Amino acid sequence: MRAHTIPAEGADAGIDLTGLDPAQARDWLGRMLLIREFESTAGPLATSGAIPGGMHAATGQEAVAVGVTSVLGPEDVAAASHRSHHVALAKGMPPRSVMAELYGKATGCAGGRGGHMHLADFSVGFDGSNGIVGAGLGIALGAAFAQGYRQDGHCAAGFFGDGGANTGRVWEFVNLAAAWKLPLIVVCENNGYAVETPVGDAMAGESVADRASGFGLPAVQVDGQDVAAVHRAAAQAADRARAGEGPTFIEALTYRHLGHDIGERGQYRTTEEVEWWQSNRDPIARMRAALEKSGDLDEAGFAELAAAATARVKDAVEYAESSPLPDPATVADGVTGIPLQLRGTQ
Amino acid sequence: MRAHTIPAEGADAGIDLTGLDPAQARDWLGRMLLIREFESTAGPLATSGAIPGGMHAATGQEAVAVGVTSVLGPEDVAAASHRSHHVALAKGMPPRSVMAELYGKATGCAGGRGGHMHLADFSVGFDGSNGIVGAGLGIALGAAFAQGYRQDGHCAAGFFGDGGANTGRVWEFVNLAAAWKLPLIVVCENNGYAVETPVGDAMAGESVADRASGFGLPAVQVDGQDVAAVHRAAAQAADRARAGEGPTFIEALTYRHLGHDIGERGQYRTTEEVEWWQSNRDPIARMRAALEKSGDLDEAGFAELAAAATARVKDAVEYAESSPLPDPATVADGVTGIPLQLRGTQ
Amino acid sequence: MTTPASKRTTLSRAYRDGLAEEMARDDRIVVMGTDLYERGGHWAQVTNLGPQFGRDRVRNAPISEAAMVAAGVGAAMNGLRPVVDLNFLDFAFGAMDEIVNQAAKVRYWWGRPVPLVVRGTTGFAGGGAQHNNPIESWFCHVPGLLMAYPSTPYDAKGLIKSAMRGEDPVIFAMHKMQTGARGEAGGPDDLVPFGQAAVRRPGRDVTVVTYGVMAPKSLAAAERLAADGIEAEVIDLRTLMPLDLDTVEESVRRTRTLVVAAEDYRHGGVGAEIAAAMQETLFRELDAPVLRIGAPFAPVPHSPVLLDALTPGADDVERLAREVVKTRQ
Amino acid sequence: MTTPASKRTTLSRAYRDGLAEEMARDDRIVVMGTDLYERGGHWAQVTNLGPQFGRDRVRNAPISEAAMVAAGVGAAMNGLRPVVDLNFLDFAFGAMDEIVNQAAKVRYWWGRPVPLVVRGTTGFAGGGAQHNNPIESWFCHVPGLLMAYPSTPYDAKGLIKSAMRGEDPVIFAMHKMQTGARGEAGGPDDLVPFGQAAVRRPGRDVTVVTYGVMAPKSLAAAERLAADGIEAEVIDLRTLMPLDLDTVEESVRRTRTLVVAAEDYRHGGVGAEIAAAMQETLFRELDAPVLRIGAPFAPVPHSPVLLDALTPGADDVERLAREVVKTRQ
Ligand SMILES: Cc1ncc(C[n+]2csc(CCOP(=O)(O)OP(=O)(O)O)c2C)c(N)n1
Ligand SMILES: Cc1ncc(C[n+]2csc(CCOP(=O)(O)OP(=O)(O)O)c2C)c(N)n1
Ligand SMILES: [Mg+2]
Ligand SMILES: [Mg+2]
Repeated sequence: MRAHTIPAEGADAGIDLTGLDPAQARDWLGRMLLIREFESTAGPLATSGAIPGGMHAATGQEAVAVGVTSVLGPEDVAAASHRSHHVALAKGMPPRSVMAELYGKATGCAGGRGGHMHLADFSVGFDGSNGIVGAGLGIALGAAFAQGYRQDGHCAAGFFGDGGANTGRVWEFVNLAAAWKLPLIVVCENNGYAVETPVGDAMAGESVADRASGFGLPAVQVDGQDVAAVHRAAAQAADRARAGEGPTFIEALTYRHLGHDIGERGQYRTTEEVEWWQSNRDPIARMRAALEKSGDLDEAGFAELAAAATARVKDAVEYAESSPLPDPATVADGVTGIPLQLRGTQ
Repeated sequence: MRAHTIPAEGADAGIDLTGLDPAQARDWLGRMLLIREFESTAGPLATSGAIPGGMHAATGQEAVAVGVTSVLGPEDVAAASHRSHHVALAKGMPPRSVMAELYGKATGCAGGRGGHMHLADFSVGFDGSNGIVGAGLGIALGAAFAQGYRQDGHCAAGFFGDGGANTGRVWEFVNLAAAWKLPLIVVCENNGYAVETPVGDAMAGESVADRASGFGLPAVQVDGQDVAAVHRAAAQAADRARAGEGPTFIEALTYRHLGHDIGERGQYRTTEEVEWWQSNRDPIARMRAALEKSGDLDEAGFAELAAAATARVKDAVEYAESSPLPDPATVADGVTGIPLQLRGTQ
Repeated sequence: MTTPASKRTTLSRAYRDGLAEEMARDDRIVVMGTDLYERGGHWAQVTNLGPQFGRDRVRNAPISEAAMVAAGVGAAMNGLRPVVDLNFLDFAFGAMDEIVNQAAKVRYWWGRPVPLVVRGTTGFAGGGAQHNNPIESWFCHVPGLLMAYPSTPYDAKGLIKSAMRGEDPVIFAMHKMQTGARGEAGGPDDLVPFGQAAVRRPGRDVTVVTYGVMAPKSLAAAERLAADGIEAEVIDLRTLMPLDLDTVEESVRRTRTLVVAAEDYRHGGVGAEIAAAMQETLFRELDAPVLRIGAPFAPVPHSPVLLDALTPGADDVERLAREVVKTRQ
Repeated sequence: MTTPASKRTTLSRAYRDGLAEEMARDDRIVVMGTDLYERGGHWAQVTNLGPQFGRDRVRNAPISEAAMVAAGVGAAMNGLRPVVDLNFLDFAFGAMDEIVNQAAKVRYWWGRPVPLVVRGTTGFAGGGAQHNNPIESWFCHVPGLLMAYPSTPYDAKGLIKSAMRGEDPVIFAMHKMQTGARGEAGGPDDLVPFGQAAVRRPGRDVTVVTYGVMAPKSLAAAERLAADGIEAEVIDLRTLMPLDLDTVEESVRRTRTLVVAAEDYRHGGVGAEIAAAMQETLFRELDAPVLRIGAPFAPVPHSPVLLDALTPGADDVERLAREVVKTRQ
């Protein structure tokens, strides 16, 4: 498979805003800023130990989450991978409940039981991050099955990475969705690496999208650093899904600006490569530039969006820090709906 | 996926013998006859209970096994599925040891421990049938890994069915083989049905071969009822493998003349369809006709091959029937190489 | 407990009838698996449900256990009550992450119920080692799962009905050799609760706790013991999670002896937990060690003579019951 | 037993050194897994082996656990001695069929050795429920597998060396919190045999049998008990299959009491088998019931306060040891 490196020099970084409502476009930019701010804040907190355990930052991949969820309502479902803060926030989870979960606090979305790989909020249709590579797509598959069964006009989006495209479960899920024409949007966030393994070392073939098309569903590759392009692909996919025409596969070419996890110090990619993506294909800078060019955003407008993001994340941290810890005595509560009648407390 | 039905009327059933050594071609016919005779004999013995448990007959699929194994030597490996008598015999397993295993006798290839889904003979490079759909390919993958590691010029063939093409493991195996350029021949015996499920109900997409090509290896579809065509495709694949160029995917379109298992009485396919395949695409009749047409076989020659097959299978039955049962006291012997120090015999 | 609707039937038919009754009253129930619609499954467990409920509710699936179970989990999180029918419970190996890391954990994290049933036929029979793995103890070691293992038509029906009205992921095991086991089944309102063992036969001399195919074998042993004046109390657990140790304890307090009879490997099976727990609770009350019946530790062989040698029988129950009774004297 | 080459090191480094020594003497050994070559694995378990042995022998694999293990099984059947490194043992869920239905059964059917090691880091730590499943008891319930669970650098090195020279498929578990556990490691010829427990501390009053991370915790408890004049004998099993019950039995015959200390869920863990087996064998010799330490039955939580509440500690060992000693008096 083609290595995931720097596109040909001079490739256009401009974003086509044709047909977009400027207010909506600004909203996307705001959401991307929120995600960026969240990751920039949470990362160091995880490094310092304030947030226990590590985390996988999605910095750089904001446009994929925002673009895909831009076509989903609260009754549409998204489910994602181990790297999912962006999807959770884009789908509408309150930063407070995400941050508190990272902190392991009782007010977190899982009461502190889950951690950063186990975020969910059913009221906004976010059916969960997932620590198992490829597994989030399976949850979305099931959501789509329920939606298709009810023919309720809703759809589900499942996210996974390029590394996930090597797991058997992902292709079982894609096959079942295609065979049963489920209202599923399959989203592969191809950020070029699975931990330290370049996509080309792990997969042969043309592209993930090409691989997917053999499973009998439309499969497209989009620029994952262009929120408008992702939005358009997702809109088509959602239309297909809602019309009962079955699933669509979207391979979004993206890049993570930071390490696989907080604290990573790998040597598997060059500083030039990272900097190229940061400088030339930053989804936020590109969208900002496009909106400024089209006259739909000025400096003050951007500052306002940025300030709002900063404020919300600051609030989330304060909330998380001042929240109570879960009660240790509850550790084995609520494992099942009926009592398990076990013996031996210890 | 295209339903697996009767080809367009008038499609040519002739077999192209160009470039084949007549002696070799007759040998293939003999092998196919042996398989046919084996299945025709064992089936009723299973129905009557002389052979305990059921069995999956490969009647109709002889050419796939004989064509693929025709390019393999004893140090090349084959591993197969739950439907594998044909591969086992084509790879060179003595009918005696296969039949005795079906009978559950001590002289069977697994000492009666395995049964018809667990045949193997390492001296001829048959690394096992497999009761788990898709799993035989994994064993062949591992054999190919070892061969590739040693660069010994050998290769491995793994067989599975159209139903197996829906399992995740098959695509993990294919992906790994392609990524690592292993000397593997991936053989999908597409006989149109997985138990009672038509291939078109279970898979979307163009064809299994098309699906495979997305994994970055050459993938071809061949007429699985034409032993010469299978042989040519396998020869190319083996050449690639031995030259270190990596795996090849072969989808062989074939048909099982009998039910999924002995005793099946499903209504999932029409009598016409079954009869069409039996009458128009029988791999044995076609090869016989081609050899007679080319003057490489006469009635007596055919009768001789058929008689040899009959004699070998008869001998196998006699051998199996007169063989001793395994000693019940040995039931838990040889589970591991070191003693497990377990307590409590019962 | 049985209503007038009770009738003699088989275990697999009773399961099917229970499922059909629940499907009729709750259209959130869907069943998926390979070869269900026409064939009715490989164990006649859903015969005719296809035509009765249609292709939307009785879905033939591609051979992709991970996808089926994942679809079941996601659908259960989103308002359906799916039954994933694996035909053979062994095929759960291909969906283990989906069962253990997904289905079982969702409620713990997010309080979201996962009303999913994963059904499979299991237990020793012909078919070889890959189709006969005893794995019930695995599922009993996973917090978040329930585990049913009915031994009678009545329980198969009553337990599937309870499972379909519950909120938890359930592994539903049925023994191959009991597919055609005959008996009464309950009516539409005869639910069997999870976590409530059944005393199949009262007795004062020795308690035999069992489940699945060993339940009838234990009863047969009890008959033979009774001929010699030894009265065994036979307790059928019916569900292995929850595990009704209260009923066992109460019985052992009377009999002062216990034999655990399972077909599963003796080493490390559910019987180990029962023995360990009972010696803890009843150390001073036990007149003899808790003995366990279970298979020798080997893959399941094909040859019937070997399979017989591996499979625990009524003889084994009888022998160990006599042994504990003798120890006491 | 240690040769002059012994030196203080860590558990993961000792594992690596043992593997490296075996790779140097046997070129049939290959290691595969994700992120091994450059990163050295997620637990520093193969640091620098990549550069040392080259890309052919230390293979970065795509994320495809079933494929890795299947490749390992097939290669082991064909002359190699592969190590499949899963990084986290939990990822075995994605390769369960390959482990249970393939690796474990080949020898039983065909007498063909499958010298395969599947290594994974396990045990409770941060990372959440999907990365901390205790599943050692599962593998101990599968005929055909061996199971190593070293608690010291010496054993990690000695056991991987034995595994690489053996003929059986081995599940090789290492506890997350012991990745950096310090201690001596043996030299090139210091193999630790499977199925031989180590008496870590002699004692006359109570036997504590343990493994993995609970071994040091049990030793800490023993120190505290000793301060009160209670001498605990601490036995580290080192391998769970084979399970060296002879050493345990011999000890319990002297101490007449037994506590089993595992981190795994108390319900249905390996401790259940040990308790069940010992009360069978030593019914008349035991002065108190066999007590078990293990985690409450819940998925592993993220929040450190909850994780602490779930994780058994030295306190628990101390408490139960005192309890059995008191029961006896
Ligand atoms: C089944 C499974 N195998 C391995 C892992 C360990 N792991 C966690 S993330 C990861 C890399 C995933 O790469 P990719 O899918 O490309 O996602 P990305 O991290 O790039 O977002 C790996 C190997 C896992 N969590 N699950
Ligand atoms: C993982 C797994 N799932 C289900 C089965 C049950 N099963 C045995 S054979 C079979 C159908 C296989 O169909 P196909 O792969 O097309 O092979 P064919 O029988 O047509 O030769 C099924 C579902 C199995 N053995 N393994
Ligand atoms: Mg990636
Ligand atoms: Mg088929």
